[in-house]
Amino acid sequence: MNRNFLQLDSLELYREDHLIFTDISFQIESGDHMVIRGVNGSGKTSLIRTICGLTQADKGKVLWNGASIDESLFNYYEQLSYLGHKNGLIPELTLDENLDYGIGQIDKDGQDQVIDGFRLGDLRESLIQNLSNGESRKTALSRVVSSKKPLWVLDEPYANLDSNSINYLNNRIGDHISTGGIVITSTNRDDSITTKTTELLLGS
Amino acid sequence: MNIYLKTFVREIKVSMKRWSDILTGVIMFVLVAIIFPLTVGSDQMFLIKIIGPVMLLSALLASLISMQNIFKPDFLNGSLEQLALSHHSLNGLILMKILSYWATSSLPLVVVSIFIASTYYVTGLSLGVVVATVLLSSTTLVNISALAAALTLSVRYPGALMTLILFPLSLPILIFGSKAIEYSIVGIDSSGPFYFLTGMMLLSFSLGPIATAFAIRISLD
Amino acid sequence: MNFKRFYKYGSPPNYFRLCLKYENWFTVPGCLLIIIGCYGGLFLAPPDYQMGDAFRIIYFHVPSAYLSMSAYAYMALAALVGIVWRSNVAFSVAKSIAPFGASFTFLALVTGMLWGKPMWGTAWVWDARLTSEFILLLLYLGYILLHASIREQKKADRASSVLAIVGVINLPIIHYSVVWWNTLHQASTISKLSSPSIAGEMLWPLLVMIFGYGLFFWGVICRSGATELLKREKRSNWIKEYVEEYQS
Amino acid sequence: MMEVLSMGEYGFFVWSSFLISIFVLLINYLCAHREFISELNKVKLNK
Repeated sequence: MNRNFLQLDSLELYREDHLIFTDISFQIESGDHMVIRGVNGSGKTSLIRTICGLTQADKGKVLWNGASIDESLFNYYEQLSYLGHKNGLIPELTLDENLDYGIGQIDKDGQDQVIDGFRLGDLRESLIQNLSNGESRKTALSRVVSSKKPLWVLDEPYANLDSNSINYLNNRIGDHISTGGIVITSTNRDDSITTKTTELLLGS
Repeated sequence: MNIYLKTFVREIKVSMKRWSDILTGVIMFVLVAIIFPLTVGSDQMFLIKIIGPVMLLSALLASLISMQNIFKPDFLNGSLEQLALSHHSLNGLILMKILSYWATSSLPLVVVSIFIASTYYVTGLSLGVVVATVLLSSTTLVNISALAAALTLSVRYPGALMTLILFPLSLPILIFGSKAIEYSIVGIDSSGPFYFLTGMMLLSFSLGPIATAFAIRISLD
Repeated sequence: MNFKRFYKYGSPPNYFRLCLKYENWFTVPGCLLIIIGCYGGLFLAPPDYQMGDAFRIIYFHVPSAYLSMSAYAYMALAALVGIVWRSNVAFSVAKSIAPFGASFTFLALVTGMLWGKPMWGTAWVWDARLTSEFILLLLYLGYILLHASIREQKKADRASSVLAIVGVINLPIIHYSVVWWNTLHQASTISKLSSPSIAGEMLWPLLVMIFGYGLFFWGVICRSGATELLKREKRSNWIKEYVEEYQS
Repeated sequence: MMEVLSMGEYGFFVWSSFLISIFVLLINYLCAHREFISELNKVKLNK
């Protein structure tokens, strides 16, 4: 993989009159895992959505490999894999059908491996609406994990996961950053993350 | 498979799973259409005179009742934001969504309109004109309702607002659509209104998806 | 195009100050022209040989109808600028035009009906202009309601701007389809409010009224645009400075 | 004077359209100014 870097340049966001965050600047590059910490309501999700270009900051820029993402949006999205609070799965379709429709490159063998790793192998034909919260979360995670994109942005990936899956996810994140990927996660728990990380504390 | 084609096929598949939504639109269409003979009487001359407006009005109300289903479910389960984050053109993906929504919500109406028109004593060539009018005007209606639905995605109770947005924008379609049917029934050449309907279809398909995709990005903000 | 100039005057503090400074340059002449126009229209202009004194209503109907249409165009233009340059100033202008334009549309409708009552015998005739004026009112209401029902200011600005732009593309289509529909239904309609060969002494009060309404419109937009800008830029320093100046 | 006011039996229509036009213009002007003051007060309070 090429070396990539993501820069946040003094981001500031207001929701109506509430300041959500201000003056957030950092740079991460291939091999980094950035964790955004903060209590509920500290603006983790807003920051993550701003990084993805879904929310527009009032001030500041997000730069991918030196170029502002607003100017090269599709270029940036080719490199970005995102999982938000919502899983982005269609409940009326089966797990396999949902994963088939990855918008972007999918590594088929890798995907099978991930599905087995998350122990979803038996559920491949079941509808998402029949799965438990944890199982759908794992399905959504496996879509991100099996994508061949260098930048993963995960909002609260550990919510609803059992300890096995947390371990597995951590392993995959470890693999990803060791092969030159970049991972950004947000969490309000301290115990889950095991890999080497940079941290950003919001709401202090 | 091409991603746009894939989107189209998937959307069709999902709509088939949500068949009750399709049925709601069709039922609305039929109900509005049968209200007229039941309330104003089944005089043949009168019914054949109002078939044009009735068809267009039923199509409008049917699209009103089902238009929330274009984007709302995907907005709620998060797949809309995944769509917006794809590196493919969102305009193209939205166009596919609109097309598939048209195929599942309006094509049944076209089929049903044959039966409705026959119960209004429309026969022969005029029957074909009725079907063609519903077909053509529903393409524009779908684009307008997709835009209205996208603009009001983040509004909690968008019903009345959607109506207010949809009605003025779809007025030309209502006027020319009912004229096309009326002309053919009276026996005048109705190609004029048809040119207009076709023009509106082309305009709405060229601008609609762009505006809708833009509105979706705004609503996701 | 000199964009630097645009940015300089388009920046919120500059716009705000300019607006409040020159507001009266619009409203005062506007009011004067309206007063002159009213006097000329109501007392000086000779009665129409066909319609008698009832034709004097056009001095109120035509300017408001004219303004309601052009205000929608200005609103859509401001909305477009707002979307392209993400300018709060443009969004404020668009937002402040909406209620004003809607009230003028309402005025045009009411005066049209007041004209119609003695002329046609009924207050409402499905005349092309009145009908498209009514549709215009719906378009304004759609904009206002969409803006009001989205909670976040920024989102509401952008979403309703999209609606305004789509509306302005559709407005001529709507207008001509209504005209076309109308000519089919009523072959000989007596809808012509202003006859083509209007005499000079009848015409000048009308032109004065149109100009007066226009100036007054921009004067009010200056003030209410500044109000909207105040809502959007509450946090910025220049507003705080202005408030301090204003107090002292 | 009465002749002018009655406008040849159309007085009601002419004068009411005059009055309503002036009324709406005034309302717009006054509302714009009142809202400006109230927004300004809000900013003052927030400070």
